[in-house]
Amino acid sequence: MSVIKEWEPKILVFTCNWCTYTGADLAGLNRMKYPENVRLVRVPCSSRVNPQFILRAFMKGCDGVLVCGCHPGDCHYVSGNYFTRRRFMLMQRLLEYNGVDPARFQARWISGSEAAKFRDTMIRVSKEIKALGPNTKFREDWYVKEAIANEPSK
Amino acid sequence: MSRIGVFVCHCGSNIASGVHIDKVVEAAKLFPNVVYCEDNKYTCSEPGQFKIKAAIVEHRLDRVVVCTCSPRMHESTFRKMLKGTTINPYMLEVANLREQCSWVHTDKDKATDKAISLVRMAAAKVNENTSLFPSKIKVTKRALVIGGGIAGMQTALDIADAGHQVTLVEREPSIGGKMVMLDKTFPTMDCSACISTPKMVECSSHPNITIMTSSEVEKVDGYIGNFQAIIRQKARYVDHSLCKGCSDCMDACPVQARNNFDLGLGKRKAVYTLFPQAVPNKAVIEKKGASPCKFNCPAHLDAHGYMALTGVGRYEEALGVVRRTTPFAGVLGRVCFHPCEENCSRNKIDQPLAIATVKRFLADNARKSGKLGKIAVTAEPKDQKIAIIGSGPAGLNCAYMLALEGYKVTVFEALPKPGGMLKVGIPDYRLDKAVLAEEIKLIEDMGVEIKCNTRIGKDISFKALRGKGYKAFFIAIGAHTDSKLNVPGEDALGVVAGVDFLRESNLGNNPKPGKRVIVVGGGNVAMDAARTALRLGSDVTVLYRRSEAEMPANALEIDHAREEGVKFEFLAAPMEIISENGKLSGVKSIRNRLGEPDAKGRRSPVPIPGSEFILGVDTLIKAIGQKVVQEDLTAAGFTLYDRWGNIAANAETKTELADVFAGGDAQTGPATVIEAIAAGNKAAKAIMNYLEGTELPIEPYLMPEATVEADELKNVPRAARGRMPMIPIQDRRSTFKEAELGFDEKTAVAEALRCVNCAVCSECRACETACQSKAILREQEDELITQDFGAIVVTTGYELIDWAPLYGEYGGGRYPDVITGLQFERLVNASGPTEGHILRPSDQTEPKNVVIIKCVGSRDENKGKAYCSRACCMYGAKHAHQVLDKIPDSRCYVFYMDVRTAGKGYEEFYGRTREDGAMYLRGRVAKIYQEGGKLICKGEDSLLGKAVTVEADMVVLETAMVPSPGVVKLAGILGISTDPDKWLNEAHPKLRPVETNSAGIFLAGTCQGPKDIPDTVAQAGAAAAKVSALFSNDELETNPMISKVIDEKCSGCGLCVGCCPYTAISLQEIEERVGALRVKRLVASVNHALCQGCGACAGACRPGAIDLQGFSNRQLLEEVDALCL
Amino acid sequence: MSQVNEMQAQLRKVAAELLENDTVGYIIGWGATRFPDRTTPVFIHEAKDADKLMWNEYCVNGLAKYVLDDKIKAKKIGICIRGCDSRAINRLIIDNQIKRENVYLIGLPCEGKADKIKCGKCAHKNPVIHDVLIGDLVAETPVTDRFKAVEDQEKLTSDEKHAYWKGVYDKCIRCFACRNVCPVCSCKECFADQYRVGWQGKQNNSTENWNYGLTRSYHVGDRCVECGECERVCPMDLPLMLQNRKMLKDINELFGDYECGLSEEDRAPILGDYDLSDRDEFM
Amino acid sequence: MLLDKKRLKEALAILSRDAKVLVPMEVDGVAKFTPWDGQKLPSLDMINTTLPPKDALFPQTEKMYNFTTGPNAQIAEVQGTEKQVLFGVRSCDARSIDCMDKAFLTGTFGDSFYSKKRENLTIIAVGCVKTGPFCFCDSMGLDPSSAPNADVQLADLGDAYAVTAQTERGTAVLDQWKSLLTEGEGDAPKPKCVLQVSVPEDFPKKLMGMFEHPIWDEVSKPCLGCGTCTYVCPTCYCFDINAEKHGHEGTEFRCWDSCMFSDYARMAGGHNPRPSKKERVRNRYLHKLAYFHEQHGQLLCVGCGRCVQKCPSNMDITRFIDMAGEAMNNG
Repeated sequence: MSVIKEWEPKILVFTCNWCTYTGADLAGLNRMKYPENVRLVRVPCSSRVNPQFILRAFMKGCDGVLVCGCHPGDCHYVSGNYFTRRRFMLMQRLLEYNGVDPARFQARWISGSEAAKFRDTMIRVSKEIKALGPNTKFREDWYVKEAIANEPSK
Repeated sequence: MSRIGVFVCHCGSNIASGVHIDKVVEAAKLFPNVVYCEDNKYTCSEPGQFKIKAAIVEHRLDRVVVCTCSPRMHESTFRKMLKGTTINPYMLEVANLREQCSWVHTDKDKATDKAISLVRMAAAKVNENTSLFPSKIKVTKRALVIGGGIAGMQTALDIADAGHQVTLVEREPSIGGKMVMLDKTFPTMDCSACISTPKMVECSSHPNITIMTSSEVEKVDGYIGNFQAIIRQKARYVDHSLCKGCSDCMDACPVQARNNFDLGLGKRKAVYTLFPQAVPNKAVIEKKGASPCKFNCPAHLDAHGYMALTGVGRYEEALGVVRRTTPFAGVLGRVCFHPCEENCSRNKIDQPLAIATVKRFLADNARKSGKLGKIAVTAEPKDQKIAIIGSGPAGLNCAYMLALEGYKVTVFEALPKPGGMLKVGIPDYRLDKAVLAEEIKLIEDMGVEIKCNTRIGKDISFKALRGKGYKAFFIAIGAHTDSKLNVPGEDALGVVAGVDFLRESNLGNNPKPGKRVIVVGGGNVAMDAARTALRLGSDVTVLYRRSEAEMPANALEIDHAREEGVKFEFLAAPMEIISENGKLSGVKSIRNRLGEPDAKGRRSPVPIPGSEFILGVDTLIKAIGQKVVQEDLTAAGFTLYDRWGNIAANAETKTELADVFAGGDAQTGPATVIEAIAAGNKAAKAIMNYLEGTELPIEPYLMPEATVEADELKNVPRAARGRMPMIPIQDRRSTFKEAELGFDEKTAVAEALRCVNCAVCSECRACETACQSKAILREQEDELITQDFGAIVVTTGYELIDWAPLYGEYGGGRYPDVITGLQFERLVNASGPTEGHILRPSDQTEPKNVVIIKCVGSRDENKGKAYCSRACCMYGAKHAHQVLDKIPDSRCYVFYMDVRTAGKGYEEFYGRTREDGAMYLRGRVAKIYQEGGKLICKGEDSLLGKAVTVEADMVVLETAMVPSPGVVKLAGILGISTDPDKWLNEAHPKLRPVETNSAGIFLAGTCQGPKDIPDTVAQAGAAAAKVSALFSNDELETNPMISKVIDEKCSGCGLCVGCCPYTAISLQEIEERVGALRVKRLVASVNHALCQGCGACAGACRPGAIDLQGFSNRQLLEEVDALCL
Repeated sequence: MSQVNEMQAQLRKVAAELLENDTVGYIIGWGATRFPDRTTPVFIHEAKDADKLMWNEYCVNGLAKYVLDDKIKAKKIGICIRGCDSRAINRLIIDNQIKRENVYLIGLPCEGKADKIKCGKCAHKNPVIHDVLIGDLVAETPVTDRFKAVEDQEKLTSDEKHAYWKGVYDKCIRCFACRNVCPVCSCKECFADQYRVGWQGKQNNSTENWNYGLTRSYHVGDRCVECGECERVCPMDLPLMLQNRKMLKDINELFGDYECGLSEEDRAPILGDYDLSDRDEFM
Repeated sequence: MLLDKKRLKEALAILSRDAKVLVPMEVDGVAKFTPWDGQKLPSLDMINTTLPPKDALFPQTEKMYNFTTGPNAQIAEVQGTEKQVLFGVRSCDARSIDCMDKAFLTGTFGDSFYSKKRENLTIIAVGCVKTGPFCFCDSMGLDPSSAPNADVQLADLGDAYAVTAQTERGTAVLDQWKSLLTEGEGDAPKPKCVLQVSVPEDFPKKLMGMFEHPIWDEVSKPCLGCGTCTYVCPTCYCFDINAEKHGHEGTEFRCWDSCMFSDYARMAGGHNPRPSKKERVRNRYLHKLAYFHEQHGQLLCVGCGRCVQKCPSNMDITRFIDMAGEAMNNG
């Protein structure tokens, strides 16, 4: 029996250990439901996320990336998310300028108590990415099995 | 190749019911480098852990993935478990299959796919893990507590009681802080001092506590467990090891200074203890520097000192202060050009103090009462003989100083009388020569021999004097010859030199000037000559080439000359002296205009062509400058002159001959009496250094100038300068009687009391005399003390907002009876300025109607601060209660925004206050103005919606708390942060309220934000507990999941330094090989004790040269890659 | 003699003096090539060679980066700088790559060179820092179209933008000339050379090139001194400043007027700093 | 034989039937050899393409093996070589293929990836009628109007090309074109390069003797260490082998490397025998002008002038040759 699986996006969510990851755990404790296609990568602080991680994810075929951290003023490490804010405000614009649909890369502040916000955000982002379809623009075809033949001559 | 073991947990059915565990296990077995995979019912249980340990051994695993609940739950459990195995605890990753998979998804197949993906990510990450090892840092078990208020005292006591050393640093001279200023504490109405002074005493007597008052933290280096602080012990000018706290010095001190402890409501002395129960109970002297009068005096006479003593009627002591510098009080009081007065701070608000005239009063008063006395020489007599050439003010003062030290001094004077220019230059109507003679006699009485009619070069020579055993010489022959006009006909009969003319007159030789006298020049000699000629019956005109504004003579001298009838021709210069038969007949002059300013800023005269005019004249007196007579010295074998013809000597009065010194006009060219005195004093010290082989300072001890800004004087009552009485004008025109009569006692005292005490301490040194322990250290300097600490607690407290500039509508500080809550505390305090009676500051009457206004500066974003100051509602109620309690028939109105009484017993207290009769009106007071001794408060009762006017006798403003001044600087020193209102930031508002973001630095009390005493004390205890916990170990283990720099990749750009909230990163120089060369360059370096592992630096570093261990770039990129599969 | 020739003569005289009196160890400037319309960086060590220094409209190359080649800096390095080079030097000082006292800056006010693309949006023709000035300061002309091209680009649709940049990065050969000439690119080891870490694959294709180009513009974006050297050196003539100026434009809009390298003590680079009042879009 | 220029498209169409025909064209501002689109005439008037034709034989990135890891590990050589025709190649680029042939195909080890492509390549050269400002091929011993190693040589006669087959494969091309060709011949212009470099006798050998000469310090200083000269060079053939993994699957590939990159010679452990640009520039010039000559008897520089034109610092190999010659003359 072969079932044609519906296409599911791959969504990467960077979460800081102290707020959003905790919020996600709380969503679990409350048995809140959200799509399976989001995967969390835990980092100590959203400021740990190097914007190049996001580029890497897109190249490797990720369909959407989200960076989440504590609300401004609540950073466990005092000021980390202020750096996050600047980095990703600029990176997001740069990506958009380069043709990345803004929905594919987003940032959100979700605290440890905002389980519902976490769930709602995951549901909404997942829906948005699904509507956009697979990331083809920035995926490196290299990694796609079918495109194993040599690159066309330059 | 690594060997990864994957352990999948069912968590009972928690995971197993949502995820196909078997599929996960099968998939995981195929992941790169996974050599073993198994599932467990409960991995976290003891059997589960045992199975992992067994698998590690059996399959030679070197890293582990546990697929279970959230790592926030059990990551540390598994790390601990690994401690007992061959694997480093950090070779572990946890895949969160419960909270973030089985519990949140409904489709079991999809959840399984996700679970596989999560495990793959964890396996990919763990493959890049490295073994990490915590490092140890040593802990210095001594705490530094900054701020000696109730928070600081409590913290210090709690830490000390736990057995650790504490240094308690307080900026003020006593610990105690704000709490001891309060009268009662709400809601229990305990006496504040009664509960806080025992804490102070306990601190001072605790063996583990070192109190450093009058001290501030200057610099802090290091990190948790290992801070190094530099503490500035400010000069207190009292040796606290000797001070007994007896208050003799305070009794002796003549200065009335603002009592800051009473918030300006009372006075205290310049030497003081902060309050009677101060700890330590030792006196300190408040010195802001040298008062401008002293600072700007060439001889640095202690003008402030004798003014202060005069003000309290201690004239003899005051005269003694003058005589520390010179015996010429009477002379200087008459003739000094008093730069002290020019620089008096009162110039900024009204008129300067008549310092010179007060000095004259001191001398005249002593003469009149026969108390001029003798000046005692207490020093041991010394054998060395010193010769002084010239008995002017420089020579005589030098003789005086040397005599005071016991030297044998002979003064040689060419003229028949001693005194130099004082005698032969200054006319009698300015200086009664009897005064001069008496003051010279003071010197002679000290054993100084003055030989008149003995001219150097003629009667004596250096050689001969050396032969007679003189060991040192001071040349102070003055400048007694005139400068030439350099115009044709200058040699005519009837052209005389000003100095010669005055000398003749002063020696009683009665010169006879002609009817028409012209004096050329604009200096004091010109004025003296003009006024002398006037008194000799001549018609006198002064010819000056610039305008009056440029005249070098004293303005007062010019005024007096003009009053007496001297005429002036400004902007005119002689061109030619016209003679008839060799006899002077006229002077041809030319008009000038003022040109561009010269190098000194004085506008030079430019002749106007064709403006020549001729004045008829019988006697022309040249007074355009004096020069040194060189002939006599040359004859005596001394030939060292500078290019102006003055004797060449350096700033220390030394000439090129080791035993010859020179000073006064002879060295500087014509100058003033006080400058000559300064030179004489310097020479005396230089000679002593020469004779004794010492290198003591030549100049008197002098602190930097204490300047007072006009703004600081705005509340000083205005008072006119004492008027100088003079003899009738007709006597001034015709006789040589002293024109100025001097002050009487009443005027002198009133004048002295106008002093605003710029430097606070007047340096009268009465305390030195009074102190039997000899504890006064007049020249003490700040001391820097370096000490190591393991922890720091900041307890710098608060200050009240400076409301005056913000609330012009409340009078902006102009109404004395509008006071702050803290001032009210002092008024109502039994040890306060009114001994506990509530009296209006303006007239010391009891107010019947008192208005209390809350939220002044608080909750008022437009004027003050947005925040609530928390304590004011309660102490506002307390003040209302105290007014109603202490003043019979009084009424008290409280204007409020809200009443906040969150605290045990607080609401009840507020209720009682209302029952007492306090009238609470909701609304702000819009305006206060004074009308007939009442303060009219206009406001609104917003509950009734109508305007309210209250006629108050006194208004109490419950003003906002703001952080203690200097806290921003301190935060910078400590590397901790402040919020926009400058309150210090705690590490976490809920969970880490007494910690800062810098490990090892803690907070307590109001430095963190407004709070009341119970909260402050609770925080103090909390901070102490944190410190004690830190000190309970000899070493600290640091978190190894911190940043690490890869030197080869680091370019030292410093981007990471600014990203670190813990100042854990610094740039350090390293040396490395480049080809054959060794090159030094900067790279970032992480302090492992300070780094908290946030990774902000790693997220910023462009080349990835700084990386976060445990969340490294490789690890995260692998995790990302695995996610995308 | 024309203004330019006068300056060249003065430059040679000053250079000779600096070398003669040992103020500097050598001087970096522009010298002749075989082609009249091209110059090349020259390194003058002796006063007698000072006449090899050129100053004309073909002195296009940025020179600042050469200062980094000298690891020892036994003596001061003399370097000819125009406005753009001076900002580059400041940048290197701010980034701790050189010390001010190790360079002697020979300022040359510049009216723009033959490369109109590089010099077209120049807002600082005069050196903003120098030790000696050759010639007179020239009038600065305000730049009104600093972000014009970026604005035009922003108006495109997402697909158009992607198509545009894909075309650009299809052409890139990853020769790294843009990076190597850039005074802002002072990393010891560029992320793009760290194949083993995974920032960048070594394979050349438009996605990898895009990754390189986008990352580079992000890395330099908050510190770019707008010298235009990257664009000048690109053998494929790619519009690199169009990428770099995007971030500068955003910084200007988000964080206030921003130009880099105008003094030795610039404000902290935008990404190394923060402000509580920064706009928050991530609620 | 003559090929009327009007029939060029037909000629290309014939070639396109069983091969990918690469022609010089400016695409998006970059002149390079690009697959003929069947429509546009190739830009045979341009002197030289920006990028050389070496990509046809030696792509910038070339997949070599696909592999899988894990329990069922496999490895497979990447297949898929097609016939290619390089049309409109200049003498310099034709010579560069000769150089690469020597590098890749001689000696004990033949590069199979290169040789497969080479076997399937037909070179149709066209003689230059004029030279560009950076051309100096005749100084390097080439004739701008003749490429001896091409399969077919075209000579531009104005309206037509004189067509000469130089190899068997060339004869086959002429066969294919039979219907288009007419009898005849003519003299094409014989241009000389404007840029003349005097290469002293025994230059390679003498240059090798100058390894420690101060000249390297001087010439290397302007170098930025970028890869432009090597990437636009038709004869630079250095490559680096890397693998990209994606889970269990992966690809091994090679891609151009540049000896001018600072990390080019760096070994595992960080030691770099060519730590500064002096060593790197020396290595490149010596390789072009001496080492290769020593091994293969010819210079590795074909005088195309691309590096001279494109160097961001305007470094100039011709100037170096002159300077080195001068230094040799001065002993």
